[in-house]
Amino acid sequence: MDVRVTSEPFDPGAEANAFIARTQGAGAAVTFTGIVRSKAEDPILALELECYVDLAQAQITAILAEAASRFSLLDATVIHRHGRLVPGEPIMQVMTAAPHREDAFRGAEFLMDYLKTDAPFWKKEVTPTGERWVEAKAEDDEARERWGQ
Amino acid sequence: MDVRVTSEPFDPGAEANAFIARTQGAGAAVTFTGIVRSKAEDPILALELECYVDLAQAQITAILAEAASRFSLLDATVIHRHGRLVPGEPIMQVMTAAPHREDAFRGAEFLMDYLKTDAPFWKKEVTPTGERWVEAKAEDDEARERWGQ
Amino acid sequence: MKVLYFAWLRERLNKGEEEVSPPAQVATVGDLIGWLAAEDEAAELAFAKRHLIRAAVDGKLATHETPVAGAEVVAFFPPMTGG
Amino acid sequence: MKVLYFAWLRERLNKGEEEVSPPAQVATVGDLIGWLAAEDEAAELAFAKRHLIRAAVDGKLATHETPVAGAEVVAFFPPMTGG
Repeated sequence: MDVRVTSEPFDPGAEANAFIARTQGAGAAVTFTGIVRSKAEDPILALELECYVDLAQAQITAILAEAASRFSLLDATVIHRHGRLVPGEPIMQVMTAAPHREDAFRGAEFLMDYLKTDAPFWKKEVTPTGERWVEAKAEDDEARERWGQ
Repeated sequence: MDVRVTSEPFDPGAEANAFIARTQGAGAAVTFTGIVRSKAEDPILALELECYVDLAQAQITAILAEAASRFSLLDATVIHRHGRLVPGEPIMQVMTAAPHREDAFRGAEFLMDYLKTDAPFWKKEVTPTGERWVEAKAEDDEARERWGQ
Repeated sequence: MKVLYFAWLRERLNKGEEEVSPPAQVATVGDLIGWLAAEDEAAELAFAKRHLIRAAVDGKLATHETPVAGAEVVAFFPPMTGG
Repeated sequence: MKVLYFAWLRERLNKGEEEVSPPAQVATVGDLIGWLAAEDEAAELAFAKRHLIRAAVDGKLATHETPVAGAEVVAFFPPMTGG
């Protein structure tokens, strides 16, 4: 289990390889990478991620432990950046490893749903015409609800 | 869309990075890596994958097209090895990219469920006491059924 | 007691943290919000939509009913948008 | 007509492919299985569990009801275990 809340860039593939290499006995590894997206019809210049670092570290650590026990994960890692990112840059990455694919998938989705609603990051989009805070989505709350309390 | 049926090893992280780099407009990328697993209580020395290469290429190409249209994928790639592999080696990898995470996850799971039941590969485990063909699992058929026809 | 502000709360209040000394009757997170809003016009506006105000007390996520007596750090922020 | 065998079918028959010339009344994949099994004792054993026999005709997955008239390549194999 590893949690890294950082303002530094990371290499998604190198992290995935290191994760797979250090996990013994896995038959399945799932990696989710979140990427800064700029829509053609509504472009952004940058994404600024604000973070309450101490709380983020504590929250993600707790969510990882919960995911590991629910889904029999052999290992799981979350990397989450904060600071200013440009379109195409990786924002965050979740990696899970399990004996079988169902658990690896479920664990990664569970972690993503919880990170969306329970990890103290706030996104601000910098656009050609100004800045705007990204609003929390009702669908993210609903996605989280499906896992129960 | 890319399908690679090969007896050559591949680098999971390098493939994931190349996939992310060539996909414009993605907010979410999911990578599933299947790895040769040897259980402590029932170890294997190697996994031999037999393949009907022409049919595999055709089947995976069709499954990718179906996944892309069902889940609004921006891109998807399947790499699948055949031949003799040792424990810890990557067997195959599925990569999906989409604007949002739900589609990237659903697309990768759909591809995995179809590959398990509809891609012409056959696994033989080489153990210290002999060889045995891996039997198809009823749970894989059930997993595939959930996507309908 | 130290109070932290994040995201648009920080911007609207034009500060990321401050030291406050609420009176003894400020027992919960909700009481603290009410007291801060009553002390300052910018805070009244920033905290206007109470249902959008999330909080953490001493590094743990809290609700508006969570006690703040003896707390060292209370953080206020909008709904989180991580991931 | 070329016939391909994979996995334990290939092992039990001790061959990966062969050329066959079934008579005209062999109309479907199922008929072809029956004819192959009747021709050869090893094939009779290999094909004994019909429900485990999958097939492809000219590079497309087939059922036991799929016609084989005019087919160039028919492949037989057990349930697939890819992924």
